[in-house]
Amino acid sequence: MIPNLASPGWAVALIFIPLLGAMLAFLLPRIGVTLGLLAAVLTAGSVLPLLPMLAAHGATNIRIGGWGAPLGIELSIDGLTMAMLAMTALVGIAVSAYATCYLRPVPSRPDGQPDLQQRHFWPLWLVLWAALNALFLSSDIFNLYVTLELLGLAAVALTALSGGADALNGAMRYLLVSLLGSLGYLLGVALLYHAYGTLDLGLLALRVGDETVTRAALGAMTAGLLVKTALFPLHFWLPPAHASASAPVSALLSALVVKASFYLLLRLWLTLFGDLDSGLATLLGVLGAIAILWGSIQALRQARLKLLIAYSTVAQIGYLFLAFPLAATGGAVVWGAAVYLVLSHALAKAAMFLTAGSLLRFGAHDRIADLDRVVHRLPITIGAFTLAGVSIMGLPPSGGFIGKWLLLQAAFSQGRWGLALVMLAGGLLAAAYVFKVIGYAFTPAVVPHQAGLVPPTMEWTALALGAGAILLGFAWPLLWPLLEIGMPFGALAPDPGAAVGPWLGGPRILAP
Amino acid sequence: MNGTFWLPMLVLGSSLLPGLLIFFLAEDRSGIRTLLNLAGAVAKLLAVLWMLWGVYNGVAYEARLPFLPGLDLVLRVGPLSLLFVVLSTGLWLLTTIYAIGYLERSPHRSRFFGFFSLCVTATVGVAMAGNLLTFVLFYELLTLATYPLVVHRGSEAARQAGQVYLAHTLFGGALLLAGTVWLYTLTGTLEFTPRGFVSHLGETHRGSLIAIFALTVVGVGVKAALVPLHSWLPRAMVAPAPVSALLHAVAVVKAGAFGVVRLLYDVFGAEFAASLGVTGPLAVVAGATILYGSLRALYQDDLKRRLAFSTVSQVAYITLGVAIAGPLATIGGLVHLVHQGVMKITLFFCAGNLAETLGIHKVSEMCGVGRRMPWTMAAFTVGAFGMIGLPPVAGFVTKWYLGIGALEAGQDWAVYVLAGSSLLNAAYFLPILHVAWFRPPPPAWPHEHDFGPRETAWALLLPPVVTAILSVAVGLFAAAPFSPLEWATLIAEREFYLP
Amino acid sequence: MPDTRSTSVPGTVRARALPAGPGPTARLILLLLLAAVLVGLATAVLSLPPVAPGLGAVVTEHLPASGVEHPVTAVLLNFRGYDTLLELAVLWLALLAVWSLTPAPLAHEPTANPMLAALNQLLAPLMILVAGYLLWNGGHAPGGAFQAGAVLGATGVLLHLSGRRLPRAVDGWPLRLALLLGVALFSLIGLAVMAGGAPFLTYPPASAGGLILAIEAAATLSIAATLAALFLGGRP
Amino acid sequence: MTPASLYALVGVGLIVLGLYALSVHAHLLRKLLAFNVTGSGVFLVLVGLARRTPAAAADPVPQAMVLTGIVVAVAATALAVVLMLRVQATCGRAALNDDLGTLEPLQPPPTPPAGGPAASAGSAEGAPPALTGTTAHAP
Amino acid sequence: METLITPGNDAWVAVLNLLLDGLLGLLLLWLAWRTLASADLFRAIVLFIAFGLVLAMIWARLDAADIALAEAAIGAGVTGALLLAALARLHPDRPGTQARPRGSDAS
Repeated sequence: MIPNLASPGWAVALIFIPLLGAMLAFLLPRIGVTLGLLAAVLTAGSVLPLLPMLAAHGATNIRIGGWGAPLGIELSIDGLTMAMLAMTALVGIAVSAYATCYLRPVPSRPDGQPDLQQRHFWPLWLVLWAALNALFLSSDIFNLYVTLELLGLAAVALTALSGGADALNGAMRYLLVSLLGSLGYLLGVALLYHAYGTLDLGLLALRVGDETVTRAALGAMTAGLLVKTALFPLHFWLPPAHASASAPVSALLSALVVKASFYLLLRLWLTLFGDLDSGLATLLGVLGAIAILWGSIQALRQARLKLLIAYSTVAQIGYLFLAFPLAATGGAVVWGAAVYLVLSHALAKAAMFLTAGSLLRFGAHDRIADLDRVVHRLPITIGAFTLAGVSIMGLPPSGGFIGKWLLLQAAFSQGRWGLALVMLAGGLLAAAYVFKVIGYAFTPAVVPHQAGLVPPTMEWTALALGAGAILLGFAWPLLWPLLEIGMPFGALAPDPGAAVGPWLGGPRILAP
Repeated sequence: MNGTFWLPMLVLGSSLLPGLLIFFLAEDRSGIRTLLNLAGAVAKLLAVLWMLWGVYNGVAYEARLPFLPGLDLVLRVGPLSLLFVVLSTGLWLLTTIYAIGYLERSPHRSRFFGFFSLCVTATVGVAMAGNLLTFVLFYELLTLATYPLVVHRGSEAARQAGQVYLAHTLFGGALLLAGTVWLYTLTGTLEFTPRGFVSHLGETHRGSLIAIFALTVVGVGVKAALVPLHSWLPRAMVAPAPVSALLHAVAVVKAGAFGVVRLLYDVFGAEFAASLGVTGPLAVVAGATILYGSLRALYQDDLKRRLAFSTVSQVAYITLGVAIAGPLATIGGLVHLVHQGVMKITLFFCAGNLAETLGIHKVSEMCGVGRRMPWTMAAFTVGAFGMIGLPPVAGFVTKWYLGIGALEAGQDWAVYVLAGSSLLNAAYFLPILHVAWFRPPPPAWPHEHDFGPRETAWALLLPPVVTAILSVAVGLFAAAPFSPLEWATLIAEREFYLP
Repeated sequence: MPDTRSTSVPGTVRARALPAGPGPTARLILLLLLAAVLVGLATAVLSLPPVAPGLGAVVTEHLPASGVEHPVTAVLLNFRGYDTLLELAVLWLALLAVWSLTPAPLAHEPTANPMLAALNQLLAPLMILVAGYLLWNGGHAPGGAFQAGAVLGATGVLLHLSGRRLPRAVDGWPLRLALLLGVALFSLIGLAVMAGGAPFLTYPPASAGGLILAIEAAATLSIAATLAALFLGGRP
Repeated sequence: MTPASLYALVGVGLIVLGLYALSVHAHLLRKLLAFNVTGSGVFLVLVGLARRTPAAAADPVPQAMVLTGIVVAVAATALAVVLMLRVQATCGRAALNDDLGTLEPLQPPPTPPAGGPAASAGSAEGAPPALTGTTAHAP
Repeated sequence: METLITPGNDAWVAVLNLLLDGLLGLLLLWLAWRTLASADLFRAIVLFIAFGLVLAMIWARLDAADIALAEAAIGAGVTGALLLAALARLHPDRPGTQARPRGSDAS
């Protein structure tokens, strides 16, 4: 069989291009930056061929080592995986471009070696990217544990890279929390393996029943993953870690890493634990609601921009968990809304942190009250922040609006007034803290200070991500058929032969 | 077929595209900026007139874009939407000329004109929205586009005003969104249909329909500056004059009033709303707003704040006319949409002229200004007479139709409200005229700019004079075929009271 | 950011007392919570059927095709080889993270401790022999890359403690290459196999044993280097 | 209490012990010990439950999983140790500090331009950051 | 190490095995508790190494020879060494292992 590159097997390239890139960048630090950027471009590019392949074959499984489900490990690609891979590629390529300028401080080292941060950022970031892609692709629960661990350690190392007391403290707490979460997840894996004799998600979905061991596994795995997703009671580690890391790293943490554990929880819920009528769905909904209110109020109280954005992440994660109680009767569209919120939050939050980085480079501080007339000294940065803010607030025409509209629709049709009220209040509170920042962008600071130089690539990458979050608002008719490939939200496990969504019929844009 | 698709998009794009381009223009390229602005305005006016002729002959213009499962973004141009589109397009052309003159030396003009064009795009979008979802989308876009203009000066006061403005409008937007989604879950469609698409629900959902009406009307009422929700308008006067003129007197406030009209006629249907018993309270609130606005205007020494409170009361005429829901009252309400726009913009232009040329902001400083700037004050006087409701000027036509409509619908109290408010209008406009014309001018004006032979720059003088002439023309030739009154009667016949 | 990482003894900031632990009520809540976890897990564990379906039978059925006799090594390097590859990546990542955090604190000068030096003379060759045996033995008996790597790593630590330093020439990229060897070789073999159209990591049955041994050898070397470097605690 | 799941129960006991110690002790080294104990507990559950298979074919898959787990645990512990030393070097104690977030940012507030560029992040002569002054408790 | 529970074995050996497993389990739990609750850090680490060795024995009892080797070499050996080195670096002014005043850094 001639090695045709379009065969699904080559999805593995998504994991090994960044991994090998990281190794090369580690081996030859002097040219680490160029190698890193090249690997980033290649990885982002290798997501594209998957799209037509997915459209042609529908959801596909790749048998690593040729051994097949019970014995070997399988990777699976369906609509949900594709969306997550595309999200990671988009945010990844933007942050990579941003990092090339952000991390090169003024006096580079005399002996020509790139600065310490610059040298280690690229290998760590590429390993993180490989771990993300591996996690999205894998459909074997123990393999997911190893990717979770790889992801956690890489994220901690990146957080600690900026070296300040805050960053190291945040990184330490993040490491402990991340390891604890992974162990909780592993305990769940152990229980499931010994109850049903297999590690593959597809087979487990057919064998899982409503026994006490499944509930214990559900409890352990959910607890572990909630710690890593920083849902309300377990969110204490997120703001210090995300705020003290350097700007491109906090963008990666808030936009991608937190979403990976949410994706995993969603995947487990859809395939294994969905129809267990445990009260967990309502519990997650309640915690999500509290997270929205508490996170937004905390964000409003912050005096520093990066802490404000970090608390905004805590609030927006609350929105994602509202989908659990609503989807019980709401059906696949509610899950579609949750995924849509994940995608638009990733783009918007990454844009926000990148703008925070530009403002930090511009004024050497990120105190909101002292943003000295940045609206016309850095128009593109504030424009990006506003576009991202529109999506975070859920105002039309952004992706956040689509997610919020569909969740509101489910809440109203199921008569859950409380959730609807929380969503609206969350939107208003988000508007309060976003416009608090934009308002101060117009006014002069108490003590005017002269400006640092902000390279244009930093501003334009942030604007591109912000515009992406807005364009998502119009992309639902394009993305929904893609998300439905392989029926990830259907009750059945993703079977390869699933009928392909009307995606093949071609998008109906501006039909005259 | 595609002609009817591309025209609405052209109307939308003719201000969106120049707006986006202007954002990236350097500050000193004023030539290109003016060209872009005027080209956009003229193109939009031509497209609108083309559609005016088309709609008059019964052509249906519609553009549809898939947006959500089962919901599309729809731009549909009917007689009602055209009324508002013509108003905002015409006045946008005049205000652009005015703004170019007004902002001659001030900084950040690219940013200003960029957002200015986005505002008009949103206003035209609100007017042409074919269903409630598109309406909500452009309604929120209008908030986002006007905020930077309110905060344009960059002072702490401007920021505070901006925060108040946002608190109100975003709160309204959230309520409107909640009502819209709730309605969609009940009816399954949001398309504007002439006699409302809610009546088939009947008694079963009476409670929730009333709640939805309350949510959506309050959401829209914030921008229509109905009494409890009006306090953002006077504070938004901190914005530069062109912003106060076009946006806070015409575009934003009218979007709110237009929203009330859409809700009452195209969502709930006049009869069904009356049967729900919601039009009564709405009429009372409108009446209260009329009186309250006029009363507050009496005590404002700052000219623009007085005009702002006058706007609060005048816009409530539209809501009153529509809430009374008789055919004649509806015509009165609809036609006031145009009349109030034309008259109020004249007043704001004159206020801007006074501020820009002589540095006058307060009524007490306006002694003898008539001698110094006769043309401006003449336009101001015409506008003031219109507001009071003296016959030749447009205001009289509205009050006449509202009065007859109220009597026809048996709502006698409305006539007393109208009479009372006319008196109050006179009470706060005539002193201004008296001070301006019959008082000796002070030795020196606060800080006078010399604009050469004419009293002020031509770009500042031309617009108010033109709008003053328009106010009189609309009043005199009310019966002419394409006049606002005729068009309002056509709307009433076609859309609201089908035979 | 100011480079507060001084290479001197790290105590640049005055020591501070430990924060107080949780109060009595907090401990009570904690105990209750943990009691619930204990009971939950215990019932779950006890509720499992006495005889488990396990994958043991499937493994033994496919063992001959795996190119190795010992089932655990077969699972580790063939059936679930992808896990092991990622695990080697985790180990390398940990090292990368440690190196990104801090340069190695000044390793205390070689303490002229004759006892340790003498002990090393004896132990080092012995441990290398044991490591080699474990590596070779992994194919058909308990043993394999990790255990051999650990023993070899321990040897490295002992040599470091007794004052021997890596020669300057090896310190640069050769060390980095040794650290990478395990993951790099495993990935490259996995990808090379795909050229023949087979899915990722499908060893051709004939040369499976040889390939696994090569991977094990490379893994042992890089695990040993990584564990020793981790013990050092920073960039050399 | 069949002998088969005896070790699994011991594992559960270890997990609970580890979790208790992890949340009670403030010193980071003790937290690391607790983490390792919890990890061993989970591994014990993983292999302890495997003992229920018929004795002839001992199930190798859990053993492979635990081997991977042990190596991952070592890697995590090594990283945690170095991070702990760095935290102690910069924050003065080998424990988590919650009050850092409210600290004034490292560089001094923007002095008027005449006072030299305030924009440079932190004074160059490497003076220890503002930590020493603000949160010095009695040692 | 002959297999544990085979039908042919008589009850006496089964009880013996149960006793041995019980004892090892209890020893492990006791060691864990002592490690986590001991006042002095150095003592805690040494107990942790002992814990690792007992755990290695339990792996052997569970027919997991590979894990026993790995646990002994990596779990007890490398981790123990790492922690001891960390302890030494934590208090550079108080070198090495001589007993420190009790409770110097007790929780």
